[in-house]
Amino acid sequence: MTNKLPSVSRRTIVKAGAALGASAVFSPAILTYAQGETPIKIGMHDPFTGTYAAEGESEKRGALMALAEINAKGGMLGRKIELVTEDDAANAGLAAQKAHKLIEQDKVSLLMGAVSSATALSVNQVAHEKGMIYMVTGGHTDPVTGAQCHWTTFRICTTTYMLAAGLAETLYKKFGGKWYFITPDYAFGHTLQESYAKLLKKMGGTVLGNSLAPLGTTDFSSYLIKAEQSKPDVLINLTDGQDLVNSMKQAAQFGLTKKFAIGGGLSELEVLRALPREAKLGWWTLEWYWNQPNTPHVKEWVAAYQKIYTDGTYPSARTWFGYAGLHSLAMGVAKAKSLDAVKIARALEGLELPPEIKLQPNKVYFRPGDHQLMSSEFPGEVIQDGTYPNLFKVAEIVSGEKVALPVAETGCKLDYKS
Amino acid sequence: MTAATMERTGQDGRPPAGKTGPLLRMDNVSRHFGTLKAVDGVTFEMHAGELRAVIGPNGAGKTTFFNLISGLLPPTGGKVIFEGEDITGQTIVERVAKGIVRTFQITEVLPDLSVFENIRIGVETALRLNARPWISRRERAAINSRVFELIDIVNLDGKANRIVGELAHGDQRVVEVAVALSANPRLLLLDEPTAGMGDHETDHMVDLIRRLHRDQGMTILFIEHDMDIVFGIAQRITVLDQGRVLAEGEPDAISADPRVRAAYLGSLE
Amino acid sequence: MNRIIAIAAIWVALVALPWWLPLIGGYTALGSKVLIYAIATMGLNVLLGFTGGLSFGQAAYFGLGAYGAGMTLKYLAPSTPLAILIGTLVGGAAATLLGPLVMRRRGIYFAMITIAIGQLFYFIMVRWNEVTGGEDGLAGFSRQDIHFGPWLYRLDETNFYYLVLLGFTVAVAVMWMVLQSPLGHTFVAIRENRRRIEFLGVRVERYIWAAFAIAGFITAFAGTLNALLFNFTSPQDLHWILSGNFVIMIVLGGMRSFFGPLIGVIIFVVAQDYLSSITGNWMTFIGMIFVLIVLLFPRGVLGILARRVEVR
Amino acid sequence: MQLLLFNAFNGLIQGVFYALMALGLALILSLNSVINMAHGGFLVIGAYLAYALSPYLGFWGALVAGPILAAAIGLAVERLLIRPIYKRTDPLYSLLLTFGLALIVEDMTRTIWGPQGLPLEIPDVINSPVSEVYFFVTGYRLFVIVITTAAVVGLYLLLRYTLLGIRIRAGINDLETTAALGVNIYRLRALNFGFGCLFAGLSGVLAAGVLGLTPPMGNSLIMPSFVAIIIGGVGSLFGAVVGGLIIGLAAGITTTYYPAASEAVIYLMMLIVLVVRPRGLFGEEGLFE
Repeated sequence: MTNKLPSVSRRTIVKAGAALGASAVFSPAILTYAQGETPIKIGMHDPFTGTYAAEGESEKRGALMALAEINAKGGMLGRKIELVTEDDAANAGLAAQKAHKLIEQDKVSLLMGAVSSATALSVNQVAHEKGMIYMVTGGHTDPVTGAQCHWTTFRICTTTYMLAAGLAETLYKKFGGKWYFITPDYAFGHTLQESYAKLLKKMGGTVLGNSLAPLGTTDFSSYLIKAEQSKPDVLINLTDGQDLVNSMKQAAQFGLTKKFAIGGGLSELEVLRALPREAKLGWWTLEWYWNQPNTPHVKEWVAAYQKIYTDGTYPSARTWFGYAGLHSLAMGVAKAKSLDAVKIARALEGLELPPEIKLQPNKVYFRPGDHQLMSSEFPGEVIQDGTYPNLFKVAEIVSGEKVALPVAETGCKLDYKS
Repeated sequence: MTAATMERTGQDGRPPAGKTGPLLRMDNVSRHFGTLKAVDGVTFEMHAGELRAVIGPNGAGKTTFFNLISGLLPPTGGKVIFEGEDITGQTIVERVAKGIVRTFQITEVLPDLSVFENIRIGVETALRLNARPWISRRERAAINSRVFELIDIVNLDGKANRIVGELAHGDQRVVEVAVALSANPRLLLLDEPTAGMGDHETDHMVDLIRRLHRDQGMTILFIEHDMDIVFGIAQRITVLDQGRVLAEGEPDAISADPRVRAAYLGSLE
Repeated sequence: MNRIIAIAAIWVALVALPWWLPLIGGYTALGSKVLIYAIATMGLNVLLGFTGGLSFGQAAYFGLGAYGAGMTLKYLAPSTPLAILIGTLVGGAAATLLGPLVMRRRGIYFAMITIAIGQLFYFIMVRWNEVTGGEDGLAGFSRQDIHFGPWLYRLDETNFYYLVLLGFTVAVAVMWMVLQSPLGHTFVAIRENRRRIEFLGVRVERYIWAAFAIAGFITAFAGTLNALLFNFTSPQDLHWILSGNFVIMIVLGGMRSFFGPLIGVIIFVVAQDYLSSITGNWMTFIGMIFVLIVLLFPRGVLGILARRVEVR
Repeated sequence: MQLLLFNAFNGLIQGVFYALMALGLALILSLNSVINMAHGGFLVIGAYLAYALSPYLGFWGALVAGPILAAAIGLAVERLLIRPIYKRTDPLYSLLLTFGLALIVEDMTRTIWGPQGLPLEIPDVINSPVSEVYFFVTGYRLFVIVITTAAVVGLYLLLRYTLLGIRIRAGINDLETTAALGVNIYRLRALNFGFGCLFAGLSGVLAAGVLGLTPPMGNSLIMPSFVAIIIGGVGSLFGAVVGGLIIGLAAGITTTYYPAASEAVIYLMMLIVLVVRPRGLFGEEGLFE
């Protein structure tokens, strides 16, 4: 089982483990267990290969930080905890298989993970069937805490609707109300686009058009041509990950960034970093940002991260998802004083994250009705000619509570057995 | 032998009695490839029970002639008549069902399968069982005994489980003949049956052809280059030259025919 | 006789799998997945290894079976047997209807036309969001316990494995029967020498169609079980990459041998499951396994034994 | 109307890129009879090596060095791994082997350069729109067209007028006879494999300028390239180029009217070609059946 320990899991983690051992902040307790106590295992599935590998890696780093902190403070219910990570390659079938493996073979007590929405939904099914608490770290699609919500599932990252609502007003006021959309053609994109359109109409603007771009599109020129022809005030680019990199590069090369404002939904530090100089612009929403001068504990946390991960990177929203995800589980267990899933679920409902974990100003808690974490949106603008890590200027930190749909409209009905 | 094969071939492989006239008749048949007249107005008759050779220099149109009989190529002119029925427009499959079965100049076997399996597929096809996704014990026994009967006829006893691709060339050609026999031919067409064989293998094949004719009463038409074989076993010989029939008759008459000597035999060796 | 003993031993081992697999670091769902993929690849191998039709779009029928089963449970009726039946029929019927387009092509053209058809099905499932769940996959259904009159068969993890094992046994028996029959002999003869068998009077294309349809039904059947395994299916279950993986599993194990695909599946699925848990560089190891097997086992792992299976 | 025109034109530009990929694949398929699933891997190798070298050689130096290094690695791979399996007539074994190689390359790339996307900075000279109206015709895209055209013309001249090229063509036509004429076909196939990888590497560097670099970047490009080969006709290098242009054009036009089908359309076209005219536009009957 030692192979599941962070110290030998992967190349980057080798460094991390060494750093953890030497670190003054974290005790090296992670590698040793209290005598006679078997550790509590927590299973994490994330993509470490394929298109979303960078995001998966970030989530894992955050979780490992939380792991060390929790163990330093005595673990869960007095037992040490251990994180077992599995590569799901962003494949839904493989993710479900790995979830079974974690539950049946590794005998984990809790589940967490997901970058791709499809994997979140497939593991959501498995966890519910097995009656195991599942903390979705990064699958954004609405049904996870909406139409397909289960009592076993909680989610850290925000919903697609919240992403849209976080930015729409800012863009409308600043640039005007004629918007053209480029939307990734899958459930995440559709719901996001509908949310934006609804918000725009409410404010009095018009939708000039919407291009559905298949996921994994490498060439966005045809969509950009359509957009240019409609002469919008704002081009809303809702693509994500590598697609966002590609579309922004092409928009910049076409000179469109000088013709109208470009904004969109989700962006990530990993994505902004991969953009070439000329494409680093536009208005986006992050779900967490490392540079929050006025928020307590953030600076310390970033420093702690860099002490462990010495490759010059900064923590991203994904890192925070992994970090907050594991801490939330630990807090839930502590509050429930038990590993019983129903008790943990009840304990997590309404649970508020303390400042040193939430790392943001607003109130952050799990909403009882749909198990969605009410965390903030960070709309803002990409800093032109910015260099990593100074790539983003947060305009506002919008409380999650303000932008989330009311529970009644999410379609979620929690299915506790009475 | 199974009931079905008996029904189609009669007691000893001979065609059912009661039909007169030639078994095969080619009526002024031509096959032109553009300006090349591979076969040009050939009229040809063959009777049941004959053992006939087709000879001719390279490019005389022998293989094309076979292709026209077996249905691999449609003729550009003329008629092919089998047992009094015009089969000119019929496909290979239909002709095989009538009993016109051939072997090829190049060995055509199922190289990765055993001798037994090669012949079995022929037997099963002759029984029209190809589409059957199951098989009963009785049927299997009947098929197997027919396969071993054929193996016995062609003298491959003891080699039933050998992989055909690993057999000597001569044995592979014998397997081909056995597969052709499995289709219960009324007319067996052998395209250069001894091509590429050593002396011993050739003797074996010649013996097989002779026995098929004598013991089974098989009607056989074969193309052959080796004149010792042709004159040794053929009852009649048809000589093709430049797509036409140059001469036809008994071996003695052919070897004495000055035209044949001039056009063909003289230039051969 | 030795064969029968070996097969009986394997089958007993499979029946006992829920007890011994966890002891060597496996889990029941992995056993189910191996058997499901084994059904799919052995079905495909009727076409690929035994008839010589290089299908690179077989995942389409696997996926159609999966969606057929999932949608039956989600929209039609909460019955597991019905879901399996409908899924199998949907995938099998699609293969049967499309067979005439495919059967005339050979070699690389056969491969590409099957890819083309498979990808079209893939895009249908991705785009038809409202019904299929699009890119996110089809969720929101779950396998239902089976009622035999007063008798109830609870489909928990272990019992579902036995359902899969039953399906595997039936599929293997059917395929074995077919391959031992004149139809199976005809398939093999087509693979070996199409021209020869044509000259015996066999209409080859019809039999390629038949092999395509049989492979389609069996992979679709496997697909239905796969949807029920995790109560989930996604367009990735129809993508050409899965089709390619099926072919690779077959070649790994030995495409000329009846049980070769099973070995290939075990190597592929278990190696991926095991290696990806212990090293981040699992892809390199899997890649090296592929390369080494090609270089060291010219006909796949079971290739050496293949002859014994065919000579009967 | 203008929209259609723009999209059609744009599609053609995109097609140029598919053509370049397809050409390398077609070379290897035709002479080496290898269905090279690792073609995307060589693309990645070319792209990442160019990225790694560009700080030292600059963009232009990297543009030359990346593909050449990819070709060199290709030659080594051919010698060590592909050559031993030429005698296996079934193409499935080379497919399995190259698939394994593709996995190794993707994984090694991720291990060395990390999973995150990396930008390949391109010089300002070729990185701005050329005209205000045809804004989508960027300098870089023109540059891609010029480079691709030069590569295709270069290959054409090589095949037409050099001894090596004539031998390659003869080998594609009839390998056995070529060997019987005393040509060392092992060397010929090795060089040809190298050329194929050179084209893959070049595609990689050019793609990186538009798409950036990620370890799995080759995977999404390989299937459209196979489609281009089938539409153009197996065995015809000219056909591969035309096939690439056609699928680009078709995808562009579909985007105008029904964007959801813009990916599916190339498979639909391939299906139609295979049903109606299986040898493709310029292919020979019966090759690789």
